[in-house]
Amino acid sequence: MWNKKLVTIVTEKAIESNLEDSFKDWGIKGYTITDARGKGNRGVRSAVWDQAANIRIEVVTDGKMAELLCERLKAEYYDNYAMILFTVDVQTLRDDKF
Amino acid sequence: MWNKKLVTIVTEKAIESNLEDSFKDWGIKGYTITDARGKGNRGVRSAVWDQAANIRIEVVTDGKMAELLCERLKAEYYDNYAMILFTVDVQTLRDDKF
Amino acid sequence: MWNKKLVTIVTEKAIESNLEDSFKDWGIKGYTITDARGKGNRGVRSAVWDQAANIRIEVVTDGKMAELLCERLKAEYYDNYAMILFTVDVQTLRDDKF
Amino acid sequence: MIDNLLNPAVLFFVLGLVAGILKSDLKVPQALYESLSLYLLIVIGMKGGVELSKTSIQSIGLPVMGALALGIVIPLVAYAILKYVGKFSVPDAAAIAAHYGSVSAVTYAVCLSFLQKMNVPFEGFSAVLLVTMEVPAIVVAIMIARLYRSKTQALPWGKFFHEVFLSKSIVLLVGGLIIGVVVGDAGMEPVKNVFFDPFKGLLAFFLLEMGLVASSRIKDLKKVGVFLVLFGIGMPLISALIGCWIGKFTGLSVGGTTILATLAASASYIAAPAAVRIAIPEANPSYYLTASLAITFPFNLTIGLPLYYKWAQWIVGKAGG
Amino acid sequence: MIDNLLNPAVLFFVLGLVAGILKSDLKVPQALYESLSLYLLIVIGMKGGVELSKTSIQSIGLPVMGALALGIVIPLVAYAILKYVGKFSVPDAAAIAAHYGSVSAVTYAVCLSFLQKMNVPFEGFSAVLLVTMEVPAIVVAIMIARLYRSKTQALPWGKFFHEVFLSKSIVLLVGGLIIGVVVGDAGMEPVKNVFFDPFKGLLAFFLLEMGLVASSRIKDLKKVGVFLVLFGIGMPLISALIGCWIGKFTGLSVGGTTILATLAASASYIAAPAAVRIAIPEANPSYYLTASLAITFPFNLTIGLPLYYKWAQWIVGKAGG
Amino acid sequence: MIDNLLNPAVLFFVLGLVAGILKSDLKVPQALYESLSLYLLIVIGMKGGVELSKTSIQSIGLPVMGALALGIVIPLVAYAILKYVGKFSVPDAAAIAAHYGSVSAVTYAVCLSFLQKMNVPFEGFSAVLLVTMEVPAIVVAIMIARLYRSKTQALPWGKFFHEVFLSKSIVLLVGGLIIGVVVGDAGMEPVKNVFFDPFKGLLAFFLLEMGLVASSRIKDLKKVGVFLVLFGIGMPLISALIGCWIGKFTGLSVGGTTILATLAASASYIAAPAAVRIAIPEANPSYYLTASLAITFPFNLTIGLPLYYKWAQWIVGKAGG
Ligand SMILES: Nc1ncnc2c1ncn2[C@@H]1O[C@H](COP(=O)(O)O)[C@@H](O)[C@H]1O
Ligand SMILES: Nc1ncnc2c1ncn2[C@@H]1O[C@H](COP(=O)(O)O)[C@@H](O)[C@H]1O
Ligand SMILES: Nc1ncnc2c1ncn2[C@@H]1O[C@H](COP(=O)(O)O)[C@@H](O)[C@H]1O
Ligand code: NA
Ligand code: NA
Ligand code: NA
Repeated sequence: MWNKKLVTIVTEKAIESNLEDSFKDWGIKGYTITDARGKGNRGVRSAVWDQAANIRIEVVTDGKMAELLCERLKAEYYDNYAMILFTVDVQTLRDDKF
Repeated sequence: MWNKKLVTIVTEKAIESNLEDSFKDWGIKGYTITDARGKGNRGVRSAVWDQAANIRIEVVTDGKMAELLCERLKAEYYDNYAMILFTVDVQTLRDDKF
Repeated sequence: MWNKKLVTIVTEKAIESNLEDSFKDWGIKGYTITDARGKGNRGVRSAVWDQAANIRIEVVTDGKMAELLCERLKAEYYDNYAMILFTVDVQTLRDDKF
Repeated sequence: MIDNLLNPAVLFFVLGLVAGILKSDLKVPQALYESLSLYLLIVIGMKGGVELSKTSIQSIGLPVMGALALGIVIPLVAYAILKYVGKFSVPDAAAIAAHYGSVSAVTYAVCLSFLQKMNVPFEGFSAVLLVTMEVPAIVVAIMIARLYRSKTQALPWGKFFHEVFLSKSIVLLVGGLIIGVVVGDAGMEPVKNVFFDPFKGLLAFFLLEMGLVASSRIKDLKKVGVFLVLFGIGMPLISALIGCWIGKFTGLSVGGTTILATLAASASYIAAPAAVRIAIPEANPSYYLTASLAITFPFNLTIGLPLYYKWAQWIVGKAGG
Repeated sequence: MIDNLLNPAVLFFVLGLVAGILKSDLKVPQALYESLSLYLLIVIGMKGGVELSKTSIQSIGLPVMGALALGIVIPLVAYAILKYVGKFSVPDAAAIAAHYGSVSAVTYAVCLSFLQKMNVPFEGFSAVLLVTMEVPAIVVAIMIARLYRSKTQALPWGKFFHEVFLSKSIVLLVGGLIIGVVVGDAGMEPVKNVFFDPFKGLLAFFLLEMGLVASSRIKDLKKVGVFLVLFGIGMPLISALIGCWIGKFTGLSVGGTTILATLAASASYIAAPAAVRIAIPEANPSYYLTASLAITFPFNLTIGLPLYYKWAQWIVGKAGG
Repeated sequence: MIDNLLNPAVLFFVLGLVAGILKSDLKVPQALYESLSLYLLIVIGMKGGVELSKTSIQSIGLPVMGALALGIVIPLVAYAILKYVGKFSVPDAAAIAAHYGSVSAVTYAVCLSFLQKMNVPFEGFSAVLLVTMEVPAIVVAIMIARLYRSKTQALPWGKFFHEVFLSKSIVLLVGGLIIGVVVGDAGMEPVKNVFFDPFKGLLAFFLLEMGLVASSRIKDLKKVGVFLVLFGIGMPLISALIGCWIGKFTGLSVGGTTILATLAASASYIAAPAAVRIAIPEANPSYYLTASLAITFPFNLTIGLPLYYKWAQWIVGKAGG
């Protein structure tokens, strides 16, 4: 098993396609998205319509890219969007894949 | 990066709003919910209608609050509801947020 | 709290019921499934219809079973299906449950 | 009776049931299930409201009192049977009693279709009876469960009443009722082809999904035991009989009495499960969901309805004759 | 005016609003909300296209220019008021201005129902005016926001135009318009009972959900302040007045002028929020969503529409008399 | 032929396709896609059942045998072409063959609309042909793939047959068929306005979504290569021709022959992909999904249908003359 980082991001659905473009630019090879709702500093986001919906994105990648990803998200999105992220150490079956 | 705890809870959708009230009472500042289905001791929960649907709740918080949360959930919900929870160490970008 | 393993699998929705059968055969007692979309080696899977949809499966179990699960999934599904998996150490409230 | 079994609604239910039992991969998107449920509830309310706006309200008082009485008596009877004959625990007995005292809007809708097909007239305010019977039994049953509770953990009654009276089925039924009364027949004209004409077809479609849901409980039939299966058939008969007599004494027509008996016989599967899961958490959902959905609902749909109509004819007809 | 308030559409909106405010657990599946939204947009386009195919296109040029002018003038006026009277920050003022310059297809649809009910004829190309006014104001407002920006982070205009012009509301409206023109009245016949007949009913159903969505913003009313509440009522009045005059000068009938005024008065809640969230990220969504959905939309629906019709009668009627 | 292209159904497909290719953010909720799919399948079954109940069953035997033969011959022909001309691997060739041997219910529905519009009569039991052809080709193709398999990992045939024969499309078609036969024309009356009248409109709506789905495969056209594109056009022509002759020899009318040819020419996109992904996992879904959805489906919808009708006229007409 290989040691990798899992970066989980919870943010507004409104910026989903923008994030996908950013990921492409930054060289992220894969990610997984699920629909979510929640509560945070910016209040309740109940997913009753698109403007109040969240998404939850997971990226499995190596330590360096994970760090880069966090920095860039913080720089470009944190000020203006409802967003949180957290990272955790994970083990994967393949090394070169992530 | 700051060390925090991620508490993940999988339980019945039927008690979603009750849990949200409990979280408020307990001082939980934020959480993320996704719809889920699954299988466990209480059989298959296939999400075919509300009474057979699960939710998956994530709470990022500090170690003390995480412990408290686990204890309270165990005391108030474990006996009567389909519920599991697990905690994991995560790193976040902001300290005071969680 | 008890130390367990969380195995997270992201794969094609098309094989959901097959995986459930496999889990049963392998003695997995519980799992949680959420609908997902994503991108990986096999391109974008946008969940616009069943054949392009992903699921995200979580299994909390002990270290031995986690290892076995990973091996078997690799042997039986990795070659032919869009699938990734990763494991992480988690703490649970009950020991015998997982 | 065979005729009642071979209509699209019942056949759709059977199709869903069979598909589920045979483990077909047929699935109804949860969003469709919820959308149709929402549609049916608000339309039942609206239809009722339009009828109500055409009815003289004089005669409504007594039947509503009768419905209320049913909503209090049935859960008590059901509880007694479950507790003392069936030997169920207090929470389980109370939880099941809540379901049988409350009502199923879908069964009500099928009953109206049935009466219309037979050209049996009925009171215009029948939807008011449906609304009246939704909540009381749930409150009664929960009070029983609380009474016997050893741990004196207080139920937050304020929060509980808020949840029960503002539950989606009540909001949709009452909201629809008010809209129906306010708008009336003429105002409904431009939206009739959405809210009234497709009702029967969408009801049939919904029953496909209910069949699937019911099938997911079929495998629990063994677990719940023979007594509950018998209860799931016997209790609606008892309730319907009481309903028929109350219908007679409150002056309802044969049609109205059939409706009241059907309401009495029907078991809730929207409002009651949601409320009971929160307020009587110790009760095992397998019992009440299986009894309500997999036994009583199909029983009423097929054998119950024509039977209650027969009874109403006998009981009310005799009185009239 | 009371009559306008007591139609099913408005009552459904109120029901959703009340259910939301009272914290009922009534929820509309997001998939239903999106499905109905999709249906309404494409049908508005198709209806417009069919009408367009029956209309002489001669007289269309001037009104379209007028609509375009509205799409440029309104966001400028709105911006000035918000910035200099309301003391909003540049991004917030521009973001709100984008919403009031753009249009609400649902308000447009309710306006058509209103005119049809009153038997007021209107131009067959009115859907073209709707499409014309969707985008310009968004572009104008975003240019303002960019102009004042301190950090000179370039907006990728190419990508931006792609997103705005291929946003789902534009694709559905324009796609529907083209299909309507190509297929025409006769070709639409076999699908009429899906795309045309149920329109009013489904619009009412959609308004139930909009009421729920609006209710989720009601609690922000306090946060956004008195000025924005006043703006949410005053701005549509100003826009409608300008719209009436432009209607008159571009030769529209009383019906067409009412439509143009309503479009001017309406605030976008599909295209604008999506575009603005990306292009003016610093703007606080609470302001523009609350103003558009919780203040201006219900105001137009109830008081605005009949008022704009009155105004159109005065202004265009005078000219004609 | 142009006339066939300018109907709402085709135009909706094109709109979805164009929106997808231009990367609009237009998305159809998956729940809507699945709900409509479910509706269309069960209604196709029900319509077929009602027709069947009015048809003398005498003449049904031969055409069903013909349909069965088609279901066995087509996958063999397709496999041979793909393997020996196209140089595809065994699993890929078998997987694609399964799709072309099985059928597309939506193409069938569009074919019926086409014939009705042209006032061409056809056999009342045509839905039985559709059901007959759904499964056999899938079984044949999977047997081929298994035959050539090096690893002798056994396919659990019991489980496999269960999955194929109880797949949602079979359950809905056969279930609908039975309901249609049992209920008959008269019994369907009260639910007609849900199950029959809106069919064409909802089919058009569904095609919007299929356009979007197809567009997501367009970018794979390059990857799959020129041969598969040619196959996606040539194979339906071959199958339709065989279908026409079998139609003639089994005594079908021109209308019935057009339907059989269309079924033969159509490629499955519900039952086959689901079964093949499990039973021939080594096959690359890009090949069969792209060929079936992005090439053959639109080809049949636009050029194929009128062509097969012409052929049926020639071939069956000659016989009759
Ligand atoms: N402590 C937390 N734990 C888990 N999820 C959170 C937490 N705080 C915020 N979120 C999620 O992140 C979204 C945006 O957070 P915020 O920017 O704080 O409003 C919320 O809607 C939640 O879904
Ligand atoms: N071992 C497990 N791993 C992951 N999820 C589980 C596990 N056991 C139970 N669950 C989830 O928790 C829900 C309730 O579990 P239970 O109370 O055991 O029925 C199930 O429906 C599953 O979604
Ligand atoms: N690096 C990654 N991080 C998170 N999810 C991934 C990653 N790579 C792939 N996935 C998910 O796994 C699915 C299958 O991956 P693949 O087999 O690489 O196409 C994708 O559709 C994604 O949902
Ligand atoms: Na009852
Ligand atoms: Na406007
Ligand atoms: Na075929």
